[in-house]
Amino acid sequence: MCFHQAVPRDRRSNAINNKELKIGVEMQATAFNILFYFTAAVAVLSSIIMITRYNAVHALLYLIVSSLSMAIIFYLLGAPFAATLEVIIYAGAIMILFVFVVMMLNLGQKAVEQEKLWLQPKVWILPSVLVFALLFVLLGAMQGTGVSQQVNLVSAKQVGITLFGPYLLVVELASFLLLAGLIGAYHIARSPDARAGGTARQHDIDQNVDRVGGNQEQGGQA
Amino acid sequence: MLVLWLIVVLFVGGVLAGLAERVHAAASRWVTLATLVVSAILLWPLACAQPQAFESVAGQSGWLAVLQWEWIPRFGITFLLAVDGISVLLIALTIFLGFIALLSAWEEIQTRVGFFYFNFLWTLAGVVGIFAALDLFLFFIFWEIMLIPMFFIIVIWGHEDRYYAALKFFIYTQASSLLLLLSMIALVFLNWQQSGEISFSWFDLLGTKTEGVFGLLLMLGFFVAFLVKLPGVPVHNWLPDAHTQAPTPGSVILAGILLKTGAYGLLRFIVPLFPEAALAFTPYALIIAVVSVLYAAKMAFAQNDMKRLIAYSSISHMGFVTLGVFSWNALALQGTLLQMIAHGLSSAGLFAMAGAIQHRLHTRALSEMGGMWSQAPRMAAIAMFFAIAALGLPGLGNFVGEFLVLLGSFQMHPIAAILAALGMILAPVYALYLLQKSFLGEQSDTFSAHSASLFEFKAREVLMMGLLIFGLILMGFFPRLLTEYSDVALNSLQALGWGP
Amino acid sequence: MLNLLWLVPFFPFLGFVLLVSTSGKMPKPWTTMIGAGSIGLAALTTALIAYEFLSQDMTSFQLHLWTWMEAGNFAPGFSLYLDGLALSMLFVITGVGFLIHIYASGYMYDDEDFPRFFTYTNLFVAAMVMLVLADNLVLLFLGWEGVGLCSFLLIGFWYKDPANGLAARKAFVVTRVGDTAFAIGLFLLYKHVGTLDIQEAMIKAKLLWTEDNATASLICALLLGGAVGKSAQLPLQTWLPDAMAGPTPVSALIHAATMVTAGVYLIARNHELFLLSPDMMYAVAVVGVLTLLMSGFTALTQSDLKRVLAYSTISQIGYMFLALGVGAWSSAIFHLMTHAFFKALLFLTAGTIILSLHHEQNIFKMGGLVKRLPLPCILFFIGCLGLIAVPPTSGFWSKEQILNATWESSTGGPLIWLGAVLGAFMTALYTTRMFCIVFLGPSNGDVHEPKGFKFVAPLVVLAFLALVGGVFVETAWQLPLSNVFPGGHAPHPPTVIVVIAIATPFLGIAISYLFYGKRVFSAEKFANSALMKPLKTFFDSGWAMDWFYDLLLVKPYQWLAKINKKDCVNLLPDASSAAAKILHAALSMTQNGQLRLYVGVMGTAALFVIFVVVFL
Amino acid sequence: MNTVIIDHALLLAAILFCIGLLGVLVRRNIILMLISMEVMLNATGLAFIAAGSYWGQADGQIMFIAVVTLGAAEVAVGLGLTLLLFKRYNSVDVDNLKQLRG
Repeated sequence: MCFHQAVPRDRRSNAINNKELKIGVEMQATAFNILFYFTAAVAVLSSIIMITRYNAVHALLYLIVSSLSMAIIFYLLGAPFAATLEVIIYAGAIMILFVFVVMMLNLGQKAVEQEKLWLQPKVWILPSVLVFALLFVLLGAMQGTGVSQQVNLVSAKQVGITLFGPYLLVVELASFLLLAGLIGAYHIARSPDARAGGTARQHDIDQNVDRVGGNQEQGGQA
Repeated sequence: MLVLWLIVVLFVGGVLAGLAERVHAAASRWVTLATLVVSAILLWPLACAQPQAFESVAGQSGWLAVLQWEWIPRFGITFLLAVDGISVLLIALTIFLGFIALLSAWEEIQTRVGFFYFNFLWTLAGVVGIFAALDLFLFFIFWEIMLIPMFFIIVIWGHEDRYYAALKFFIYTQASSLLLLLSMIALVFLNWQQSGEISFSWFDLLGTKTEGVFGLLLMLGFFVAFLVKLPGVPVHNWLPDAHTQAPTPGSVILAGILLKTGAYGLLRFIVPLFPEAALAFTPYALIIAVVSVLYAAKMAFAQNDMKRLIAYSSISHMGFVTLGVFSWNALALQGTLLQMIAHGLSSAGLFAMAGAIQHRLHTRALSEMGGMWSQAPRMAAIAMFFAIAALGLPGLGNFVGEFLVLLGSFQMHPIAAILAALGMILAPVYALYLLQKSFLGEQSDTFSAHSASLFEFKAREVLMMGLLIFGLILMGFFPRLLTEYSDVALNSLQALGWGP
Repeated sequence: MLNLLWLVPFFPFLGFVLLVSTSGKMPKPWTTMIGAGSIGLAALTTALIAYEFLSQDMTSFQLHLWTWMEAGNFAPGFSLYLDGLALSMLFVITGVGFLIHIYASGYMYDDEDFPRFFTYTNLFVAAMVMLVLADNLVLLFLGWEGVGLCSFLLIGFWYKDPANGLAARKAFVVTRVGDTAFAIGLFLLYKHVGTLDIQEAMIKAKLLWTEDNATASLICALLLGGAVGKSAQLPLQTWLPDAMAGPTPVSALIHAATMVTAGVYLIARNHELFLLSPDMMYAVAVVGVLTLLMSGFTALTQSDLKRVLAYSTISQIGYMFLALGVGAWSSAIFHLMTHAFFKALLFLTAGTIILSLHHEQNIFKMGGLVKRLPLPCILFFIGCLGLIAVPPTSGFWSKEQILNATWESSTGGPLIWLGAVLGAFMTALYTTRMFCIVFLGPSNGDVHEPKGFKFVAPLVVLAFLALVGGVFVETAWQLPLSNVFPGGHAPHPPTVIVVIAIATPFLGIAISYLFYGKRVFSAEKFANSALMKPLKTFFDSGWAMDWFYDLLLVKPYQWLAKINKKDCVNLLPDASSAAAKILHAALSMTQNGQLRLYVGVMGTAALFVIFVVVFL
Repeated sequence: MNTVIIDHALLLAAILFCIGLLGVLVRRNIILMLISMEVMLNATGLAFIAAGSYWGQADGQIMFIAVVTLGAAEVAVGLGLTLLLFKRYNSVDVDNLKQLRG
């Protein structure tokens, strides 16, 4: 009954039977395994629902659900530090940023109708074919042993030691990356007049930007 | 050393002519004239060198003024300039046609005169370099130098759609010279493997054994490059366009000299370096030659544009050269050389005539001309002379060349010679058609507006044409003046190949 | 004196150069002086040389001027060779040429291109003399082509009318076909014999080949091809009738006396080669007979005076070819000479008639000129007698020799003799028809007779030669040909053959006189009867040869040129540039700025890479 | 005590990655594209963690940290750009960004 070999998935709808596959595994159904498969199912389901939502905020919420379930899975895989990180940074910081931006743009009902226009069923066909092909290839790539073995816990201490041991440079790089992201976001998001250094000719620059913006628009539309 | 000075004078003259325009518009013309006179003077001692002045280099007799400097020792590239009977004749032809082109450009080129003469003299220098260079690398450099200024001449001073023509000319020649470069390098490597020391010099490369398919491929690389320049039929399309769009002096140089570089290449590089491969390739080369002669003659008859007609006639005449080269016996070789020189003179005359008509009527279409004999009898008589020279009337240069080529090639390949002899029938068909449409028949209305006096040939043009006519008649009645000179070189070349 | 032989070609060439350099600015008297004078000087030199040559009865004389070409062992010289044959030809060219030039100076006087005419004729005579005096075949080829060029120039003399241009080009191209055959013959001869010097080649050929050798007959066939082209014999004769577009003195000089006989001279000069292949001799005879019959019938239906004379020229040359074919070399040359006399006479008198009728050439529009143009009538009559070969005239003597020789020779035979006699009958028919229509019958149109010494003197001399020349040459002093040709015995066919040969012309005259002179039977009714109508048009168009050649060669070539006006080989480069453009258009479509397209493409690419990595 | 089949974790990561990619490909709203990208990043993080736990090394988690920092920086800049896009075209349709075509 145990399907060790990767089963070729050819259509999107069989993601559901994928879960029975896991539950069917005959090894001792410990609470641990059930929990793992359950959260995996939650994660997959929330992701699918997320990409099909018309309203951006609903999508965001489902994303949060998905990242929380991911946190649980991390924990089950013996990476408590990663789980906490996931919850704090992902669910906490990034999702909040998203919500903040979505709220700022307050797209409202008009955006929802537009989404409906954009998401015709026929739009889904081509990308899903591509995605399933990718999935099929990835599964083909994973020729894993299929045997379950002891999950060894990697404590936060251990992560901390290796982090500032051999991976010191990675930390530096990560900090650089964040700095770049910070400055970039700050620079981009500044309002035009602030960006132009607030000199006296501020007024006509705005005119230029708007006029150019205006032309751009006609240009864009034409 | 003389040859080196000759090339340097032409290069420097070009630069001076270019600068002279700033001094005074007409100055660059006189500077070019001076350069040509100086180069003629430099050529004089070479031209009348006594037989004993000929030395033999690496077993090849008949060489003159051999100059060898180390250039890139690492690759065995030497600055090797040497001239034998054939090269001196062709260089003399180049300088002579330089005068003719200069005379025809005297009034026609008005815009950017300095730059024109710069290009003009650099093309001449490139061509002289080709005829003198015996180091394959140096030969290739001159091969490229010759091409760029010619491209500019067509593109800047040409007629209506000159860009297309110039670009086509450039791509054709450039692509084929790539082939030339590849096979040149491969040949040097082959020689390196066989003889152990690397050298680009023609004398050393003569020794390489080039049997088998590899030798054939190398030979084909050279052959295609020279066939494009010649031009042979499958790759001839650039010539009619380049000629119709080039200005008159451009056409004169293009037809008079640049085609000869292809023919010279065939003579100097194909058979001596690859005797077995050339022998194996002969049947196909003969087919190309015969098709060139007949197809181009038919195409010439079909043209309505005067310069295109003359361009196709050039292709037909150069078909005889290929026939002569691949028969490779004493008669055919001498015929090839005479055909090259005679064609240089007669096609230069025809193009100068077509240019003069276009300068007056602002059209090249034969359908719009007619009956110009009554308007300009002297011009008409000269045009008739060149048309008749082109169809190979005995007593003029072209006949001697054609007859010797046909006689020589008949010994080796009777069928090809007979088919090429049919070209003698098709030649008058288009030559007389050209005469009939332009000078005979009723007077067309395009030039009734012109007064007769303006239309007639001026002294300058009569001088130009007179030189060419004198040259052709001299070659027609006294070909030995030229052949006496090139005999030694031709025989030594002939010994390299095969055939009686 | 003999080594001044080079003066004979040099004088006309000098005349040509003088007239060209002044390019028509020379006053008319001067032009005549130079034009006719140079030929006169040439004739004088020929006479002096002939006197010295005959008095010392030399066999041949060689004068080497300079070596022309030299390549390997092929070194033809620019050298002259004089023997009996060349001398008699010279006499015809310069003598008759001079008379024609005098006549032309009168005839062409009021033409605005008067100097240009003499320029071309001088060049022509120079080239013809070169052809006759050449000692090697390449120099002969030079004269051969030079003569062809001058005939082109002179036919197209009145260049304003494109029809003349067309006729000139037709003449040049058709003769050029013959010349190419001749050239290929040269190449073949050189390949086997190793030299093109005529005398040497003949000796070597005799040593190299025995009788009936294939290569020898092939070479003779090619030489015959050349001769046929130039002398307008059967396959290539279509150009001569159209060549009448040129001025009449030209027709007299080129298309009657000298150029068209070049073919005969060529075969006579290479007679040893022809002797080596009897079947080629037979071929020459057959070509001669067929041509003389064909042109005889065609001349009967012509309405243009000059075209009648043109077709009669073709048939008379047919007789010469017949003589060559049957091996009667000297009688061929003899007939050539007599033909030059009376045909030049006929053409020039025709010129006078045409001039006096204001350029009217249609014989049916002339008539009753016997009273109004008495002198030309008499001269024309003498010419006709010569042409028909009535006993006393020179034409009779030469044609008799040919007919007798045909009867007896191995390559001739009774059948060909019968054809020749029928030809003689046809000649009598159309000549009398022409004479009666032009001179007898009702007169119409006004006439003014061109007076002047220039018109009369040459005609009288020619008439005298036509009448007495034959007898004089036959009896008093033989043509100096005995040492040139192998001495054949004089032919003595049975007397009944000779009687028939003499009688047929009279029969012809009688019948034709009844039709056209007395108009007892009406010629028109006979011509337009059901049977004769299609035959008449068929004959009129020169046995539809023109139409046939047009269909076979001219139209296909023009069609081939028209369909391929844009060089089809040009499609290759244009196609490659078009392909480049299409490729560019296709690629630029993918860069349309759609981000999602880019993501999709990237995804596919990643998929493909992983697929390759994983599965391959 | 708790054992899990590593393959299934990787399988889950693959599935999530594909769903994220599907989201990016399908949606025209730039925010939703960013969100889908977050899912993809999460999936890769999961793969790293799974490998880390399989080998018992901390490297997996360190890579996860790197992935998260990358995600954070990327989202920050992405949202900044989205604001600009919205200000320019006052719509969040990614297809408006067509000026730099071809």
